[in-house]
Amino acid sequence: MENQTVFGNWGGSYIPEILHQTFEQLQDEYLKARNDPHFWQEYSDLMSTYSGRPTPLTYAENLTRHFGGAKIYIKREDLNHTGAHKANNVMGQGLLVKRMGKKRVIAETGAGQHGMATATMAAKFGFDCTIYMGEVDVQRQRPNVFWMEKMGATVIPVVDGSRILKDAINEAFRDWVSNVDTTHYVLGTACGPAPFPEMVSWFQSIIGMETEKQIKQQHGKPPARVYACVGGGSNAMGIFQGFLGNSDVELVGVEAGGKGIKSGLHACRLCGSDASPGVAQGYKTMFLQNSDGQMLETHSVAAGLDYVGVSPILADLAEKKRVRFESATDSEVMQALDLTMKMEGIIPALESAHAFVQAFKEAPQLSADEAIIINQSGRGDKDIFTIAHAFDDPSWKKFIIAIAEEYNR
Amino acid sequence: MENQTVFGNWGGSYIPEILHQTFEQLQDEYLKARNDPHFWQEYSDLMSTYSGRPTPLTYAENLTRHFGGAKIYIKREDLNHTGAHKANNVMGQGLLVKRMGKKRVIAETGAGQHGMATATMAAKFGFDCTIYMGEVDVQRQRPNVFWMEKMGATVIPVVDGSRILKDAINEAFRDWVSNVDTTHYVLGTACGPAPFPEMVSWFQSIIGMETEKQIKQQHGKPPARVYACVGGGSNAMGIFQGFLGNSDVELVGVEAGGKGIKSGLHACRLCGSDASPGVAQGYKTMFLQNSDGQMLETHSVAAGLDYVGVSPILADLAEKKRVRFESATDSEVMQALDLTMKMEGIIPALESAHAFVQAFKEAPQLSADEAIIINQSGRGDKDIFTIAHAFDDPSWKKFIIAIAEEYNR
Amino acid sequence: MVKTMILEEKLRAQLQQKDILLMTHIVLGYPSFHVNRQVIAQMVGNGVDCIEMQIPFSEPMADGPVILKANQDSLAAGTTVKQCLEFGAEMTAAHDIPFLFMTYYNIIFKYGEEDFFMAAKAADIQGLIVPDLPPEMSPDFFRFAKTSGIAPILIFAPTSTNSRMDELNTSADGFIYCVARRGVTGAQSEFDGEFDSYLNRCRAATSLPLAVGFGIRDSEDVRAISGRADIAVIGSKTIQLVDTEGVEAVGPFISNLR
Amino acid sequence: MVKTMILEEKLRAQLQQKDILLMTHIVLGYPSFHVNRQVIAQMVGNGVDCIEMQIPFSEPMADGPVILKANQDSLAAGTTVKQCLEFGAEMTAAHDIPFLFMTYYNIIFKYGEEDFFMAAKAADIQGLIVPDLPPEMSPDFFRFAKTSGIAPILIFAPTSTNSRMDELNTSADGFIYCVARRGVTGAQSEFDGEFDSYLNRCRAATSLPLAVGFGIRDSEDVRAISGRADIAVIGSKTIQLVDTEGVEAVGPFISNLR
Ligand SMILES: Cc1ncc(COP(=O)(O)O)c(C=O)c1O
Ligand SMILES: Cc1ncc(COP(=O)(O)O)c(C=O)c1O
Repeated sequence: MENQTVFGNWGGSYIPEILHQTFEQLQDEYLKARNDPHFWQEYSDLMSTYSGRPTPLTYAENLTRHFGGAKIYIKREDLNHTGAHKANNVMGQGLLVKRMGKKRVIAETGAGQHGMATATMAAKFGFDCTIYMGEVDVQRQRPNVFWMEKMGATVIPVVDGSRILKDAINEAFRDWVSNVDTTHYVLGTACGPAPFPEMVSWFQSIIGMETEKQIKQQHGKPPARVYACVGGGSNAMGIFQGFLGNSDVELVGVEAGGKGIKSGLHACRLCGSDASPGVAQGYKTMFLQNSDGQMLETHSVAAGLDYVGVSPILADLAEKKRVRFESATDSEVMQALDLTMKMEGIIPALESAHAFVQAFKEAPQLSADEAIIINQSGRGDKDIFTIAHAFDDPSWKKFIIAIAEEYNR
Repeated sequence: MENQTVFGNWGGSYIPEILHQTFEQLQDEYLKARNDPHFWQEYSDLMSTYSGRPTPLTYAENLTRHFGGAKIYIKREDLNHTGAHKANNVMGQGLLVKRMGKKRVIAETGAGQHGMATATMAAKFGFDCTIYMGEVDVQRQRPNVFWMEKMGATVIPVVDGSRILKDAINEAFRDWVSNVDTTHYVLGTACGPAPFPEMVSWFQSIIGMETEKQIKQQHGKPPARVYACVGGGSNAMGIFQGFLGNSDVELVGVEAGGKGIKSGLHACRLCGSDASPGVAQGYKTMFLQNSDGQMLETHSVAAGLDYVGVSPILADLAEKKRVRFESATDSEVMQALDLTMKMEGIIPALESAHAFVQAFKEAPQLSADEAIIINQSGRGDKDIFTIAHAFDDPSWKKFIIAIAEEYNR
Repeated sequence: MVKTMILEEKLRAQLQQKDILLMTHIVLGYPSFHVNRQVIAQMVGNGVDCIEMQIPFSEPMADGPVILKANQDSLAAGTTVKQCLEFGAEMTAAHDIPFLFMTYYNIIFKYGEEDFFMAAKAADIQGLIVPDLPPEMSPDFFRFAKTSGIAPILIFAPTSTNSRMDELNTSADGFIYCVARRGVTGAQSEFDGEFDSYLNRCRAATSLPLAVGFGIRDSEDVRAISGRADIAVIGSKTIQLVDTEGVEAVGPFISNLR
Repeated sequence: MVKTMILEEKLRAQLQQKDILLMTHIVLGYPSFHVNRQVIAQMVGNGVDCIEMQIPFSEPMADGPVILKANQDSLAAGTTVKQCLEFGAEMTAAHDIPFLFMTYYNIIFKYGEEDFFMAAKAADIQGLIVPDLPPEMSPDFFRFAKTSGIAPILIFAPTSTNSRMDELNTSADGFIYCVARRGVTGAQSEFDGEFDSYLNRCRAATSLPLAVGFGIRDSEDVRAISGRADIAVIGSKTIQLVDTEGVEAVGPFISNLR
């Protein structure tokens, strides 16, 4: 991918003038880094010694047998330090921040994963750190808040708007315009104004580069299809970049179907027909918005997919039909999660489980000499509150009630 | 380490006759595996593609600067699948079980980590799985119970004795003598009757083998000292085996000092003077017992160190003064944890944090051209309930109370 | 009524008579169009020279807490773009001062840029402020601005370099909106030495009138920029005033500013 | 009283008069030594031929729930090894049947093996059952057993191979304790064809009397093994009986067994 600010009809940089200069600096620094082979070396060394890369590509023998079609491989981003692919982006930006000489980072977070990753990076690099998180998400992801605070970050619950991810992004921008000289905004996904979509995708491309080598080694040839869940699009862009150049590999992005695409309670921007082109949060893409251009509430069991916009690069790849988009409903997600835990001893994040759903639907259609790859963007054990809740687990409820009684005493 | 059933004055196999035959078979199968180079290859491939090995050795630059002495390196067993070194042992035993043709595994668990790891392995290998866990531990580690059950395991709370780890071990033995033909008992640490201490240590030696290479690569020479927490002793044996042959490397095991070694509320078997030689749970070692030979209650903030016995191999190495033993109190542990999170963005398990405490005490005494290694046996985010509780975090309490209210409605 | 006179000329004419002009800000539909109507009447009656009417947007990223909340409440009450356009037309017909629309780019983009300019023209709107639209992002926008005779108001910021100001100036019309400081709307600004040199840089970069906004809250602030800038922009302050003291407080507040 | 006669001879003498002998089990200090005393009197009075007294241990890994709980409760009540030895001496003095100690190895190891055998000898104990001590783990133990004339009772299990039985037999004395099935104390056993062939293997491996334990609960069970084994061991059942029906129930229960 060459340096671009616009991808087909999408992307760009729709930012307040106060940020113009800082984006120029960021763009500059990013381009310098991209053209400096030492930078990638430093980045990949850091990811190797700190975050455990390369993450494995695991052959899911039992699931493969169960579905009786293509060989199912799982790319294990859950094994990254902090438990998700978010670490890749954040560590990369951390290195850039060091180069820019800034001392403070801010970030938005939905699921809490990106906030965790940013707080971790800030601790490691010695930056001050403020995390914006929608109040609704603070409530559903309290353990992550606890850890962020323990790592020295300040977590600010955002009480405006629908109090979820998009509102946290707006609030982070407000902080940024106020503290532009000292602060870098570590955007958490392949969205936002240029160069973020491309830059975040570049850092995440480490996933695809590894996977492309691993599948050849383990399976002998490229996969037939690659599945990734799509919130902002960073894990999808990450793994897809290993295969974009090979038109024989079908790329499938899976969005949050929520309560079903017809219910209106979902976050499908690129599949279904509820989204339309728009400009917000600094970039042009397909947004879930009304006819006046006001953003709609979205819904997903997975906080990290609960977002109105989507990477402009993916909007372009969707338009060009290079990536196919599908959706998975909340209840399909819980089923896929259950099956994966029982059959492989692996706990995908709720976000990642969306990709599993679609892969499970399609695996039986393919022959046994084909491979498919699912990007497991993160681990689900961080989601204990959501998952135990969604499974309506009675001993979990008893446990929580008992602790609360102790605390109330 | 050559195949042994006794280590100096320690170890052995004090088992009911009903188990004699099954231990012969296990010993046989273990020796066959040990002498078969393919076995280790299969094991290390599995650990690489499924569990993310090799785990990194992370240079803790900020902690090093903070203490101003030896370079501090952290071996990152927390990045294993399921979050701790326990995975190494469990996957190894899983391969053996497959060779023995058994279809059911049982295990004891304290912190829940070994139970999680075993349930995971059972899911992966398609075994039936029952986990015994002291009722006290079930209460403090409910999230792990939830995941074990989700992975298809049956978790049985043990209500006998002090309802912690040692009681779970007794109960697992009771199951085993009843189901000896179909069942393998996946002991979780380097304790118990031979061949467990040696076999578990062998599987865990993958840690030390990797570390020995990594430190040479990153630091140019072997470390001055290596620190590991000691519950049963498996993670310690794992990393120590990389350096046992080099007498210039000082090996330090850190036990649970609980409320202080003088308070009697601790789990110090090899440091302090409260323990004495004994035979229980199938092996001879230093136990915390009274003058009649009745086992005492132990105490630690870390469930995984809360155990009366200790690896016979470590008892031998202690007697031979090859390994030095120290202890860390609960409150020192919380401080070390706090510092490590804030400075490095890394969350050690409460167990592992014991090793950090001692390393932090000693790092300043060593010169900057020396390296020390801390074995981070696991990650702490599984301990959210214990850690948030120990930090007495008010928003955590509010959060729990709010969810409980919702559940009570 | 000299409705065809272009915005800059209109402002220059006013500047013949006054040291400094006043521009005020309201959020359309907040707390209601009815109150908007009363507030505007008070503003015009007490000497305001120009009014920017914000069409609310769900993601007002450059606005601080007061205006952000006003945007959300207005939308929650059901405010539509169509209503805003109609209300704009009503105001321009009722009052003989220039009215501008301020909004975020998506409102215009979604409406259709050309259509939006036509609708704004029909409503006799004199200028458009779009804080998240740098000129390089939509040449069309500036083409439509020119053909419709509606001034595209551009923004200078303290972080803008001289060359960036020059570049912005080539696309700007009507006046330049100089953001007094880093940050969002609503917080206090300092009009100190650093501010002076910033304003000198602005003046050097453009021949258009200079409006200063962000944090102007009282007569002291207005006095502080008089002689240095051409227009003082009062934003969050009047919204807060209506919230806390009611519509009637607006007239006296405005007449005391200058 | 023929206290010097060794255990095997004593049992063989009894076997001259009875088809099958009865051995019972009690846990010392549970629910109290006082009750132990009463229970033992009832047992001896109703024809029990041999009693194994378990010195409680905190980790009784081979015992099922009933005996496990008895161990724990006894310890919680403060039972010590010294008390158990004293009580043993009291019983051997009071009753003219062989008494054995059953316990886990750590109790003996911690006491000192030689000291323990001396103390047991002084208490006139005839045998020792230690379920977690395979003979290969302590040659000393067997040396002290020989010198003290206390029979080390070894255990055969259904999983023991013939060669393992032969090996065990070389260290055993008094009788062989044949565990009826896989599992811990207290659960039901089936005395079926498989059990027959197991017992035949036991008989072939040793010339010592065979005791059968684990799951013998009533006269039917005793009858089932009569003629096949020499001693029936009643374990958990009498503990449960005392728990639920009191000491007085023990006598009638025992006298009905055979
Ligand atoms: C585990 C995980 N997967 C996926 C996502 C979605 O983000 P993206 O589409 O940028 O990969 C998130 C976001 O928080 C996440 O935490
Ligand atoms: C993370 C972790 N570290 C250490 C231990 C202690 O075990 P060991 O001494 O066998 O390594 C445990 C036991 O559960 C554990 O979970």
